[in-house]
Amino acid sequence: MSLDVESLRKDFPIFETQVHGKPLIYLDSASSSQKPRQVVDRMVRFYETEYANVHRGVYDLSERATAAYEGARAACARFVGARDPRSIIFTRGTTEGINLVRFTWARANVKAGDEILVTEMEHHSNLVPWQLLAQEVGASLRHLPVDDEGLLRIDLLDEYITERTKVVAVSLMSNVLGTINPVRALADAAHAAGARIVVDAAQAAPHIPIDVNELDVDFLAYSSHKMLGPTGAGALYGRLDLLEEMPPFHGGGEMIREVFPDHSTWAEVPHKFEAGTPNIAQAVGMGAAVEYLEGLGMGNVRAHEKEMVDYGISKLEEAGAKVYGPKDISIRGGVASFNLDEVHPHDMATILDQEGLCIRAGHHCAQPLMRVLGVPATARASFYVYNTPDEIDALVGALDKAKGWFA
Amino acid sequence: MSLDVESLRKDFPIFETQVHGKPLIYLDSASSSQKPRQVVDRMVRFYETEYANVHRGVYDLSERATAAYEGARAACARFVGARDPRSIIFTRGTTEGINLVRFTWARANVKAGDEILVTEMEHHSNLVPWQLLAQEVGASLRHLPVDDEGLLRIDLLDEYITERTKVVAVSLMSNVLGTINPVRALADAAHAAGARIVVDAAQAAPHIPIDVNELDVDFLAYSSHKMLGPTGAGALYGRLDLLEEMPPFHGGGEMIREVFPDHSTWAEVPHKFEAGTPNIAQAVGMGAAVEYLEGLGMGNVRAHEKEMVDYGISKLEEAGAKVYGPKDISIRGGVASFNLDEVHPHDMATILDQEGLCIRAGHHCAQPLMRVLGVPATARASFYVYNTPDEIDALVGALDKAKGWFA
Amino acid sequence: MVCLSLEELYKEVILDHYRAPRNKGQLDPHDVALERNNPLCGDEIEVFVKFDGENVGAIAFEGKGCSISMASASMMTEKVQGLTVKDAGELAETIKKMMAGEEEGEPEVLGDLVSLKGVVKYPVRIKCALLGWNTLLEAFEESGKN
Amino acid sequence: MVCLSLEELYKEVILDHYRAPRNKGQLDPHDVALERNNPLCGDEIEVFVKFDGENVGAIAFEGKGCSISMASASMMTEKVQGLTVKDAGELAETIKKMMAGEEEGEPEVLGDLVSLKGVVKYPVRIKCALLGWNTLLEAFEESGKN
Ligand SMILES: Cc1ncc(COP(=O)(O)O)c(C=O)c1O
Ligand SMILES: Cc1ncc(COP(=O)(O)O)c(C=O)c1O
Repeated sequence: MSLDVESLRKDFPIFETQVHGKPLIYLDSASSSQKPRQVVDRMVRFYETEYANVHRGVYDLSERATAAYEGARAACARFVGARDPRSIIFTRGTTEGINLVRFTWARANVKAGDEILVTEMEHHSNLVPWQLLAQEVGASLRHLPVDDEGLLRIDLLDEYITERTKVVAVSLMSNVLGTINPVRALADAAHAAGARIVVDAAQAAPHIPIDVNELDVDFLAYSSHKMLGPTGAGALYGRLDLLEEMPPFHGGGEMIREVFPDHSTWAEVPHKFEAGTPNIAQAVGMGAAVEYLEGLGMGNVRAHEKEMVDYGISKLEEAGAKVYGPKDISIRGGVASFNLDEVHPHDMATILDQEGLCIRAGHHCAQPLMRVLGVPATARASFYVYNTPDEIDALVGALDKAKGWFA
Repeated sequence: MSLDVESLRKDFPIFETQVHGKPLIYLDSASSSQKPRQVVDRMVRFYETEYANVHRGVYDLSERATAAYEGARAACARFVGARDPRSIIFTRGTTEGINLVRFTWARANVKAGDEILVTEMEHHSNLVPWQLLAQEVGASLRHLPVDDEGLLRIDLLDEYITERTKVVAVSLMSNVLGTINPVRALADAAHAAGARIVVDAAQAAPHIPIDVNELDVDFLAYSSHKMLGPTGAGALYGRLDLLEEMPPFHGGGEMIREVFPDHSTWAEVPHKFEAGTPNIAQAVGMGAAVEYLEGLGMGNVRAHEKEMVDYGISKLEEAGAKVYGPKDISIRGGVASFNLDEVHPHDMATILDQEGLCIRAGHHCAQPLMRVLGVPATARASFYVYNTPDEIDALVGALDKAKGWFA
Repeated sequence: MVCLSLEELYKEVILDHYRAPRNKGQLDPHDVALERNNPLCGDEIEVFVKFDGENVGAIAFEGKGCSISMASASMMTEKVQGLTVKDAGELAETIKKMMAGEEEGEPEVLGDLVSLKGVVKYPVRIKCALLGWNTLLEAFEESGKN
Repeated sequence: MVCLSLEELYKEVILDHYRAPRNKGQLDPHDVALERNNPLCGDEIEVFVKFDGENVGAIAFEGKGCSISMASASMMTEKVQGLTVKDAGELAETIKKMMAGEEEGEPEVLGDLVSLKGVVKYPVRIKCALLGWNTLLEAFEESGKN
């Protein structure tokens, strides 16, 4: 069974809008995805019939809201293969998830002289938090190189992971190259050295099936808004034993057990990490997005994107574009970053916009990787469940037109 | 002109639901408010016609989303009298806002031996962050006492604010006592001592007009979900010069200017403090809530609540309840915490729920204040724009019934 | 299965034990005494046990709190008195599972306690109903008898 | 007011300057040279100025980037050459205000530069259009001439 794209597109009201009088062709899902009616409707229903604050209310409405919120936690756990919903902390998104690990587990465990291993392909969200941590505690950063094909040099792991390594921070899938990284190998190497592995799954979660136990990772963060869910939500998976021993993050309501004037004791995991009124409706919406994706089947999602990226790369190359990242689509997600000699990526994005085509141009929050690739910026088309080969044809047609302008 | 409550209630679809077969009477808005159609519809429209990630997209859809997001920032600035939208940072809520100040301004400025002044009536969200900071840097906490009427002992300010005081953390309105605190006097005293004042406006923002310039405060945090807006959003006002000199909070996309392998430089305020994809739709929804409240007029909102709390207190006292907090409604918001000798607050809330009445029972995230009041818990009814005197009558009727069970 | 409305639950069982708690007060002498509280609602309880070989010889409780926590503790003391520590511990575990919605519980075994099932619908109140039972289990553990 | 479609904007003005930039290259000797970049899109520019009393005697630029940043810099060099530093500075401020949507700008004064207004609709591209102008203003400041 594969995706019935024509029919699922009807779930997305935004495809009825026009841009500059042209039908919308949205090829920027790696930045943020569109939302199906089912997800938005779930939140509307929540606000209109079940809304109250969670956890603290004795009354029925609050119980219903709490059940919806905790049900979403169970869905987010299941989605990444976590066995216990308590190992899921709700966040605003991947960036907050990684920063939470920085401020809690990492500040308690990384000391002066320790090393943090990141990779040359990390998104700023999985790099800058570690820079800030390193500066704060006096640790240092190392950067696992990327080869010419856009793959991590895991052959160098022995050299890059040492007994001083305390954290290995890596993305499961690159938002620029599309590379799907061999996280299990990195996890094994990290663990053998006594380090912990923190995985940025912002790109992976929407697109490939994930199992935190198979990957054997310690922390894994992902965002709702890239996987058909609302903005303002995300999940951080953490190994329960680590979560239990970690200090809290924000102080406030909900995360406490007992509060005295000068000190406090903490609530159980995961509440210890969810201070204040949480993003209740957004968590519920994220749960609905998980259910929508489960309905499609993550295997089918992945299969569709393989086809799309395969077709996309070949068409872009035919059009004379240089496409970055691995050519082997078994280790590549639905992202195609590219450049045309003739047209600067920013001009390209502006010109394509006139045709109703949304693509991204810039450094994609990966400035260090841009330097490795030796370019100031790239254009990027990214594909999701609602995209069709026709849209790739439209993209290539519009590129030809842009080339015409500059010819 | 006053509020036309009967007609504005029609904006709130949840009042068509039933609880245990009874019409919903929602008296827990101090915990979280219900949402008008206008707010929810705005977010639906955003997702259905304008959705894209903000700031980074070259295409039109992303520009529209950015305009909606930044428009909401301007609304949130205006709502508290801030002259420059750049002085507003979007957060998940009050708790995150206060913790942001703790992790940035305060960690850079509060040193061992310094003092932090809080009050005995603070919500855990404006107490626990300061406990954690104090423990971290070796500062100490002092607690400005509350008198028998539920007012801050500002006559003791000279004693409690010293040259060692670096932060004064106070709520503009108490969620338990309803007290509206003389924040301007605290700000003046703080500034005279060279300290900064951080204001928790979680309860005040929904209920009373606020002007950060008149109050002369340095930081002020408030939450969307208590003021008719969505969950997952909040605003932190900060004085621009302070925001500019403060270190960033989370590291990640959007908050950077340039990223090198080992260090980075930061974006302009407020983006420096908004790492990663923000809670875009929630900020837009919060902006819509501001507009809804502006439409009602915050003066009218305040007038309605004064009437409600006046009536509520007198009815509760007639019913034999002990009501906490000031009796002078000119310095009291729409919150009535109370106890009945005969019925424990938790039993009360359970029994009232059977009548469709939602009230809160517990410590209201203010355990230290409960100890000052000498009670383990209280019941609390809180009022908002959609509540009517009839609902207070229903509350008192149900209390009589509960007393009957226990008689 | 019994079905009670909230009013029946309160009037028939809870209030009876709340107004006239059984075995309330200090127990002296005792082998173990343990105090616990539920910070979320301020309920406090202290459980006293005197063992008779492997059995719960005598049990009493002190405390203050809502009717559900006090009534549940009172019912508990009636129920476990004379049981072996093992059986009392198992009963406590059954009650916990019942409150978590994981087990139905046998009416014959539970007796009055069946009424606590009415609380399952109010998850926030479950902690009230279990405060006494959890304290008992901890007391057993502390005494080394479990 | 002129109204140009994006295609016209590109074809009539931008691409002309992009393909055949005026005053591109090093300027030697110069009184001031300043390099700036736009990290968000990687555009880089260096502006060279040689003063002639209070006037911009000669100006040139080096750089790489998108057509809008390069064309805008090229138009800028044409426009400010020979102006007093004060007038050139004022023109730069006018362009900035025009791009911020705060000012319409006079077609007579602006000439070709009017075409940059097409960029106002693309806020992300405004930084491209202003890179040269902002660098010029900083260069004036550095030279102490402003
Ligand atoms: C006085 C006060 N401060 C802070 C908070 C925390 O707000 P939030 O839960 O939205 O972060 C609340 C509400 O719970 C409150 O009433
Ligand atoms: C690989 C990667 N990591 C992290 C992020 C940050 O996610 P968010 O912006 O949702 O916090 C993104 C998306 O922007 C991403 O693509």
